[in-house]
Amino acid sequence: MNTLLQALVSGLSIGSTYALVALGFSVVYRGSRVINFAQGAMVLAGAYLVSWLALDHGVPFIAAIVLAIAVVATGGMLFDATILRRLTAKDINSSVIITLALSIGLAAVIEICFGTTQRELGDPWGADTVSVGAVSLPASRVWGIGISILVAAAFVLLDRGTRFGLAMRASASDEEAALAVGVPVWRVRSLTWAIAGVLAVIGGVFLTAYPSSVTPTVSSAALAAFPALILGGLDSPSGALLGGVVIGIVQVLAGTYQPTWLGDNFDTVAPYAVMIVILLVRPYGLLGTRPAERI
Amino acid sequence: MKVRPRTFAPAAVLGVAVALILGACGTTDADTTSEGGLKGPGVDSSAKTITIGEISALSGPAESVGIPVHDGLETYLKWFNDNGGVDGWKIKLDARDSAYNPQKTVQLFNELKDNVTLLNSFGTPTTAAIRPLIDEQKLVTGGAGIDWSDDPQLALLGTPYAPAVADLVTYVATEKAGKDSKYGIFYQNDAFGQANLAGYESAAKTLDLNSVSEVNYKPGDTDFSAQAAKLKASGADYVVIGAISPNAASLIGTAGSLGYEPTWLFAAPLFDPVLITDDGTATGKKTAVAPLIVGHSYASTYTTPYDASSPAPGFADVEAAHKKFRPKTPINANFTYGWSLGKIYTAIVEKAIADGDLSREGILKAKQSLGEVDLAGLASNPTYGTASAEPPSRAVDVAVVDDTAPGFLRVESKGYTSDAAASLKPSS
Amino acid sequence: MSATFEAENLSLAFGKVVPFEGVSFSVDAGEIFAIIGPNGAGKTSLFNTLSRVYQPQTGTLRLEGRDLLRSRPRDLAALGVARTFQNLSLFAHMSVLENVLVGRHHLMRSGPLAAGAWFGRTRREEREHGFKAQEALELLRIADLADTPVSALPYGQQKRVELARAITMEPSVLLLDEPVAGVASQERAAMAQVIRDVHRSSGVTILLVEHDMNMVMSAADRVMVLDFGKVIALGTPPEIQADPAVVNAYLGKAAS
Amino acid sequence: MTQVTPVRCFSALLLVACLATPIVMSPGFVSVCVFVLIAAIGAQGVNVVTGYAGQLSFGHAFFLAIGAYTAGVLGGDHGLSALIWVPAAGIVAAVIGALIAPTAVRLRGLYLSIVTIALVLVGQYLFVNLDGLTGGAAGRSIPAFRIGTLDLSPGRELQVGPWQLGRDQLYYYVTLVLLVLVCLYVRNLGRSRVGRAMLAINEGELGAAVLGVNTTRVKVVAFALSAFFAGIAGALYGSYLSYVQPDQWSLILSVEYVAAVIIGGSATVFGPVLGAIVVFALPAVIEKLPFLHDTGVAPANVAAIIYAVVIIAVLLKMPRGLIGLVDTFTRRISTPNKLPPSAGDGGLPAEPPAVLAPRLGRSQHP
Repeated sequence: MNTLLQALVSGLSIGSTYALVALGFSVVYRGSRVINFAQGAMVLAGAYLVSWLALDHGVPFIAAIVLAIAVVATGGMLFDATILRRLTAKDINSSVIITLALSIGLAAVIEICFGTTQRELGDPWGADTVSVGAVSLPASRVWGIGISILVAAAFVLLDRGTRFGLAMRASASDEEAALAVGVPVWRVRSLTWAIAGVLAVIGGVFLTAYPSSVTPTVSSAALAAFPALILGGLDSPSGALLGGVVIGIVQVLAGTYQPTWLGDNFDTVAPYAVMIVILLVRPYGLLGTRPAERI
Repeated sequence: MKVRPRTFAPAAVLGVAVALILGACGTTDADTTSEGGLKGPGVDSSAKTITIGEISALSGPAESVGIPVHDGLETYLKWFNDNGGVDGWKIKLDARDSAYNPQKTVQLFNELKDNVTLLNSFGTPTTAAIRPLIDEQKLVTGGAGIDWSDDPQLALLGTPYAPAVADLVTYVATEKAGKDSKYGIFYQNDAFGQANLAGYESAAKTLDLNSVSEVNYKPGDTDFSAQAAKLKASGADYVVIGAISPNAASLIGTAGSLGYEPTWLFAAPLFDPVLITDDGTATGKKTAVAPLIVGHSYASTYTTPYDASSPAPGFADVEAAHKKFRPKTPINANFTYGWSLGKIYTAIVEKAIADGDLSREGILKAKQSLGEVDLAGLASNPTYGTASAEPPSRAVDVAVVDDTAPGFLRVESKGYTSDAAASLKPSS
Repeated sequence: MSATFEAENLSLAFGKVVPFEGVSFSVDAGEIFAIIGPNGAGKTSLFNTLSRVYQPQTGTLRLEGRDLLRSRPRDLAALGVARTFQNLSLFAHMSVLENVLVGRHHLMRSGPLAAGAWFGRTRREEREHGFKAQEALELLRIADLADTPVSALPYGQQKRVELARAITMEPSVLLLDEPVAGVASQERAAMAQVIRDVHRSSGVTILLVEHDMNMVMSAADRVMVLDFGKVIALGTPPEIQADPAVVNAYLGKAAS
Repeated sequence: MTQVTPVRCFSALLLVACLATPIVMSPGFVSVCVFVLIAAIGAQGVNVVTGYAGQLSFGHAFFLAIGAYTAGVLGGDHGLSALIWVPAAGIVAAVIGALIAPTAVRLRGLYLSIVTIALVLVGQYLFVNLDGLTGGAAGRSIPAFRIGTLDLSPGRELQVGPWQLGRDQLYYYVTLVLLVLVCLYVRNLGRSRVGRAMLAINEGELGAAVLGVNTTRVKVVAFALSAFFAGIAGALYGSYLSYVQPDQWSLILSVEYVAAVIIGGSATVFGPVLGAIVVFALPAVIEKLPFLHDTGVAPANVAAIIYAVVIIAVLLKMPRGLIGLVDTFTRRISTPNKLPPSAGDGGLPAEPPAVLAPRLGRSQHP
């Protein structure tokens, strides 16, 4: 029972960071109709920037995060404005490959600057642990859950409660129509990239805080967020958040309880297995919408 | 104009025909009998230089080990040439970057093979990809992170992964642990991790240990909550770490947050000083995970830890060369390892020159008749003979992890070996 | 004459939006049957239902006695139904000839393995159907554009390509959704002439949605008028022109 | 009558260069070429499913692996000839592809793409656990290409006239022949009924369906063909590499193949070949640039950055891919009266240069 409870809580904590990364994907998808394969590299860039500022330059942790957000969000907007938008062939394949190219380039830049040896993040929580009954979590993970909930709530407020959110949803559902009624589609699209940058840095912080560390493999967490994204439905931010939590819990439960006949490392594919089953039943995810077929 | 339905069908027929003709041709064994004497691939007798090829991880996921090993090797060879070389011959290093990628390693091997006398390779998956090519070339190859095998060409240094684990577990089980202690292992699920597992299982079987948990992870995983919980639930008192340092740190930290603090066992060469301080040196900032390791962990090693304030004997040359050629890179276990590799390669070349044969066969014969190579205390001396399945050593130094000791390792037992290590056989 | 197309009590709804409701009609073989109505009357939705893109909530739809509601869009070609689209459904990056050849897909047999070898039957088949497609292009006087990518053509010519493609499918029923909409007026007559020629030479049944009243009234055997999703009149062109309900709902507005 | 035209001359030169490469170039370069040729075979698979049929699939690494392991089991464990294991690798991959495809093609657009990513990861999980076939996480060896006495094992060579051909040269010619066959197939497919149906689905699935195209079946065929070429490429790749591990069949590998097709030119015959050259040889070539070695930065990282910039530049400046450059070039060296009709500027499915590839319809012209 305690093991189960612990697994659920651990899953929730890892799932909440997946949720942030998946939300980053979803927001960009709604704005630009592309899966941003560079999201993992943006997560990595965020984590390295925070670590570099906090440890090598003694910038206070919060300030380091804010600075990193400024850099990564600006970078995302610039990438969209100077490269992605200029793509003359508007097919989805080219957009995807362009984000992949960004990912390759960014990873190489990071490796040149920092090498591949692990670094600490420079977070203030260190090895602190929070225990409730038989369940315990590193303090960083508890903060991770809390901040993720706050960020998710802030996003939902922005999305549902403000003019900008309305504009975002309008241009997501029909760019031409939105343009026609005066929605500043390009500005909205830039905003989505900025939001993706914010989410990448915050996700990066909680993926690399103790007991994890900052290493290039962190970008693979973006892979783990794919099933979360699809589970919820590509164009559904709330689906991405829900999907992230589900995937985190599935992964830890599978890791804890995988029977030996399933072989090694079943936990790494369990989220994908769940995703495939759900897609068989609902081809556009749990909360996604079927795009209208036009002729 | 006449309708001319051009098709490529004739070309297809042609293609098939070419394939069939090729199929009808037979290949024959290449003529590999090379001329004896002071001639051979990679030997330039007019300039009196001999080239050692190197394919190493100078970038990519394994660069944190690949680069210092390369630095150590390069520094040694510079120092060696600076001191006159051997018999007027100088040794050149032709280093290439594999980025730890097997495909690239094959390409680079093809680039190098005709122009090198010896090869220094790095890594298990990369060296596995060129093993048939090394065999064909009869090219003597050494390096770090190479899995142990019965190839006569391999010139390894130190104790292979599996016996190193077996020795460490045996030492701890017989000298430290109680009768009813429980054991477990956490390993990366690939060739390297599985070699660790083989050593662990050999020790567990030989000593009839109570092995309660074997957990693994996929390379690239970043969260180890499930693995930590499983180890905790199994109640293992001693846990072998068959994982690279970022993953080891993450597992140990996660376990710590669950209130689970067993004794961690790091078999050579897995104990990495960056687990203890941020830059791996005595002056660096302590890591958050250090308190969970220092004091209740053991490590095995085959290179002597370096302490700048009171270096062990044998480090005099290293320090002198380091100061002259590479003052900026720190001396650590990997640097020492690369340096020692250089000593072995030059010893082989010296022997071959003395025997008057620098051909592939001459180099291989020199390696097989080399006997013990004196590493001046930097690492346990390896022995090379004709028994190709025998590794250069099955012994390790066992140390306690201690943040006041050089390299954070306080050696408790030198040259320790075990029955479990002796019974291990190389992978074919 | 026997009925080819029979619709009975067809209704379609998307949530609260009801494009049409209770539509019944039957089309005789070889007839030119026009459907007219003001914008938003449900004509295109009805067409999309006939061509099985939309699934109606109620009603029956038969083609030569066969229940069409069980067929998928891709089955229609084999059943002899071809259609054109109001806003075109051409493959912009393919050439004119390739577009038209896709129309003959269901008449061809060669599979992926035979195609790769390019021997014998595949080659013969491609050639034969190439000729047929070329004929359709000639009929529409666009044979010289065979290798031009469709995206490089002006709208009027794209309309011709789509009509050529529908004709080359060798259908027994042709559904034409506004074939001359957006076409320059001098070209309209030519298009109408092609449609009449095809009808005369092949005896194909034609269902036509069109705004151009001259064309409808001169070409159609019968006309059905839709308004707000309901049939308000059905009859020969003279009957329709005389129908007061139609005049009110549609012609009146158009005339004003 | 065969006329001598500049394009023909140029093609002939190119052909001679292709044939002479292994003899005149260094073994290292030939080795890079072999990997490029193998990748080009696999890239044609991506070309069919992604270029022609428009289904963005990242599942290629999985099918490459199936091919390599089929080669390992049939050629290695059972000692069969390459005449058997090369086609068998393709067929096994195609059959598995055809079994998976009906489920996958129900999904549209990027949903499909992400499910194919799942295929790669689930594949790696299976390869780690199916020890008997794959050697588990530690990997297994794959036999050298061997037909009768033509044996491409290390240390064997073939005397052809004055030339001694070693393993790398022989692999080069064998893969070149196979690539030519694959290119011919793709070319024929592209101008036939099924290929047209794929292109039609690419541009509008519903539009194709209304014309009578069984879209599900055509997409399944595209997947199976794609898997077939991937299987063959995987078998050759494993065989040339001689040792493979589950780690290698990663998403990155799939991505490289997809990138090759899109950069080179989707739905063209030679685009994927060009793309394979750029993706699989460019980093190796960049790394050789001497000035990179003085910067103190790993050349591989600099190469990665240049590579990323090149990809972005190609996609931004050449919407049709690199094949667009070749078309422009051949048009320029052709005599003016051979000019094909204006092709417009859209990313149309470029055909091989018109003079090289007269099309069915064009021969009807008076």
